[in-house]
Amino acid sequence: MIALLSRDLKLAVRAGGGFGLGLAFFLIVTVLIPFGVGPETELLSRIAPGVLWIGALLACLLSLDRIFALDWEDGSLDLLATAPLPLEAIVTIKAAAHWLTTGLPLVLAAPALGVLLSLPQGAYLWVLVSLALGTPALSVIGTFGAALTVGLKRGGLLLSLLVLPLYVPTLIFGAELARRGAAGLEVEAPLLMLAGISFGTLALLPFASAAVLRINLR
Amino acid sequence: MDLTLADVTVARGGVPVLEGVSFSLAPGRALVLRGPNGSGKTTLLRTVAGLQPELSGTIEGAGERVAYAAHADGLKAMLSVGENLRFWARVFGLSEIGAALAAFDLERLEDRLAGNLSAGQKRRLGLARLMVTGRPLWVLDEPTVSLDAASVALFADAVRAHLGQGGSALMATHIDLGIPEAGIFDVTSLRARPRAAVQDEAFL
Amino acid sequence: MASIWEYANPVKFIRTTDRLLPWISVAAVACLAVGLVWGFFFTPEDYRQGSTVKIIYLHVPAALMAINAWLMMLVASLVWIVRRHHVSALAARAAAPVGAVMTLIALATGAIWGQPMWGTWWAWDPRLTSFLILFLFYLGYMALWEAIENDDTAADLTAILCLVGSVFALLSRYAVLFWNQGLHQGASLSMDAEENVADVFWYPLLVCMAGFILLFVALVFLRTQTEIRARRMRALIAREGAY
Amino acid sequence: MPELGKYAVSVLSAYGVSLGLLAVLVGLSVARARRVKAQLARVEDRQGRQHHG
Repeated sequence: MIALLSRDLKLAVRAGGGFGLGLAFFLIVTVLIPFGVGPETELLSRIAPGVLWIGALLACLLSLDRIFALDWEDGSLDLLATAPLPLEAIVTIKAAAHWLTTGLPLVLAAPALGVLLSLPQGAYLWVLVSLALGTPALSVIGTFGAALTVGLKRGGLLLSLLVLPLYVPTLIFGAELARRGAAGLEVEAPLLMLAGISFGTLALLPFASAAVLRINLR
Repeated sequence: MDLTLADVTVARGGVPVLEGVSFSLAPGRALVLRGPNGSGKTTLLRTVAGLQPELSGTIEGAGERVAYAAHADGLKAMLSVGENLRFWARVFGLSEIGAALAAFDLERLEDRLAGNLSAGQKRRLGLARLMVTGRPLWVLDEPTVSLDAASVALFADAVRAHLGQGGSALMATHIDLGIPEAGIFDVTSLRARPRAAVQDEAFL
Repeated sequence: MASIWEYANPVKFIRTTDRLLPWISVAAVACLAVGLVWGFFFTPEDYRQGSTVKIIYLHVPAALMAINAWLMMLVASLVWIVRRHHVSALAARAAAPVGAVMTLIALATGAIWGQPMWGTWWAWDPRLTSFLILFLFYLGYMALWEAIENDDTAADLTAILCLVGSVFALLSRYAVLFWNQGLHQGASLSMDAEENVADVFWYPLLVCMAGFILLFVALVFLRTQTEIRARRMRALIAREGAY
Repeated sequence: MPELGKYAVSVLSAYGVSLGLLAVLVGLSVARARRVKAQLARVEDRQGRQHHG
C-alpha cells in the first residue's frame, strides 16, 4: 500500500506529473476575483473565505481525471487489479495521493492567498481548519467520479458534471465554517457536519468507487 | 497446485467467444494457446487472470497465484527501470529485483527512465516484472511482441527457470519458444457459435 | 398467483403497459384539465398573495413529482442491482428526463411566483435551491447514461450513481437549510400544501396532483417501452452481425 | 377569463412555461416512441424474412 502511495507521490512531483498545476490555478482564480468584483477591501475581506473555498474546489476538480486515467492508459490499473491489494484499498490510496499532491498544498497556500483578499485577522485559522477538514472529502468524492468515468473518451467534462453536485454539501459546510469562524460566530454545527462528511465519505465511498472500478475493468 | 479449467465459457462484451474450454496445467509445465486473431485468446487469459468473470464453468488454481502480463506493460515513463520494478515488487510484498534485472539483461539500464527505453527494452522490463511478483502462475498475452531473437532467448530461459522452480506458464504466442515443457492448446475448435450477447438475451 | 416480477419480462411489460397506457393517458389528461381549469378559473384569490396563488396548481404537483421521480429511480436502481431485471434499469433511465422536466417546472414556477413576492426572479430560498441541486443531479445521471456504450455497464454505473447521489442529495438538502437560515429568517416561501391552504384551494390542487402522477406514470410507461424497443433493436442488429 | 389583477403576467407566464415544457416533454416522448417502434418493426421484418426465406 505504501508502495503505491509513494509511487503516486513520486510521479506527481516528477516532470509532467502535474503537481503544482492545481496550486497555480488556485492562485490565478484568487488573483482574478478582485479584477472581477473590484478592489474594495471591505467587500473582498467579506467574500474571502468563500472565494478561497471555491478556488480550492475548482483546483481540486481540475486534477481529478488524472487519478485513474494514466494508470488506465498504460495498463497499470489491470495489473493492480490482479495484485494482492483489494480495489477498495487501491481507490483509498489513490484518493490519499490526490489529497497529498493537490488538497494539502491548497490548504497550505490558502493563508498566503488570503492576504491578497484581505482576509480578516481572525479568519486565517478557520479557513485553514475548514480546508484541512474539507479537502479530503473533495478528494474522496472526486475519486468516485474519476472511477465512474475512467474508460470514457472525453470524460473530463462529464466528470465535472457528476462531481460538482456531490461537492455541494462539503462546500456549504466548509465555507460556512470559515465564514462563521471569521465572524466570530458559533462554529460547532458546521464543524461537526464537515467532519462528519469527511469521515463518512472516507469510510463509505471507497466501496462505491471500488465497485464502479470493477464494473469498468471487466 | 494445478490450474484447472472445466467447461469454461468466456465472453467479450457479453458475446461468448470460446466455450467448453477444459485443460489443466501442472507445476513445472507451460501451455501455449494457439488460434487465429480474434479467436478469444486474450479474453481467455483475462478471465484466468480474474479481470473479468467467466460466463460458465469453473476455474481453479488461478486467483492469487496469477502474475499477468498483457500488451500494455504498466510502466511509468517518468520512473527509472529500477523504480518501476521495485514498485511492483513491493506491491506483491517482495523487495528483491536483482535476479529479474539480470535475467532480462536490464542491469545496465537500471537507472534509466522507462520512458527513454526502446520498445524491446520496455517489453523486457514488462516481462521482468513477472519475476518480482513471486507468483507461481504466469499468464502471458503475446509476450514476445517487439522482442529480437536474443531477447526471445532470454525470455525463454526465464520461463524455463520459472518452470524449473515449480512454476507454470499459460501464454498466447505465435512463435516457437523452444521450451520442451510446453504443450500446445489450440482454441480454434472451441470458438463459440455466433450468438447474441448475454445482456441482450432478454430482448430477443 | 402471478408474481410481480413477471412484469420484469420486457415482452410482458410491453403487452401490459400497452393495454394500460390509453386509460392512464386519458385519466391524466382529464385530471389535469379538470384540476387546472378549476384552479385557474374557479378559485378565489388569496387575500395575501392575490392571483399568484393560482401558480400552486402547477408548482406543488411538479415539485412533488420531481422528488418522487428520483425516488422511483432509486427504487428501480436497487431492483436492478439486486435482481438484475433489465426493465427496471430501463425504467430508471426513462424516468430521469421526466423528473428533470418536473424539476424545471417547479423551478420556473417558483421563480415566477417569487418575482412579485420577493421583488426578484431568483432568491436563494432553501427550497428552490434544493430543487436547483436536484436538477444538477438529474443532468449528471442522464449524461452518464448517454456517455456509456455498453448497456449493462451503463445500467450498473448509473444505478450506483443514483444510490450515492441520493445520499448526497439528502445531505445537500440539510446543508442548504442550514446555510440559508441566516438570510431569510421566516421569510421563506410557504407554498407547502399542508400549511394554511384552505379547502377551496386544496381540492383542485389534489386533482392536479393526481393528474401529474398519472401523467408521470404514462410517460414512464411510454418511455420505458421505447427504451425496451431500442434495446431490442440494438440486440437484433448485433445478432445480425454475429451470424 | 378570471380577473388576475396586477399579477396577470406572472400567473399567465407560469402557466405558459409549465404547459409548454410539458408539451415538449410529451411531444418528444411520443415522437421518439413512434420512431423507435417503426425502426424496430423494420428490423424485425427484415430478420423475419431472412430466417424463413
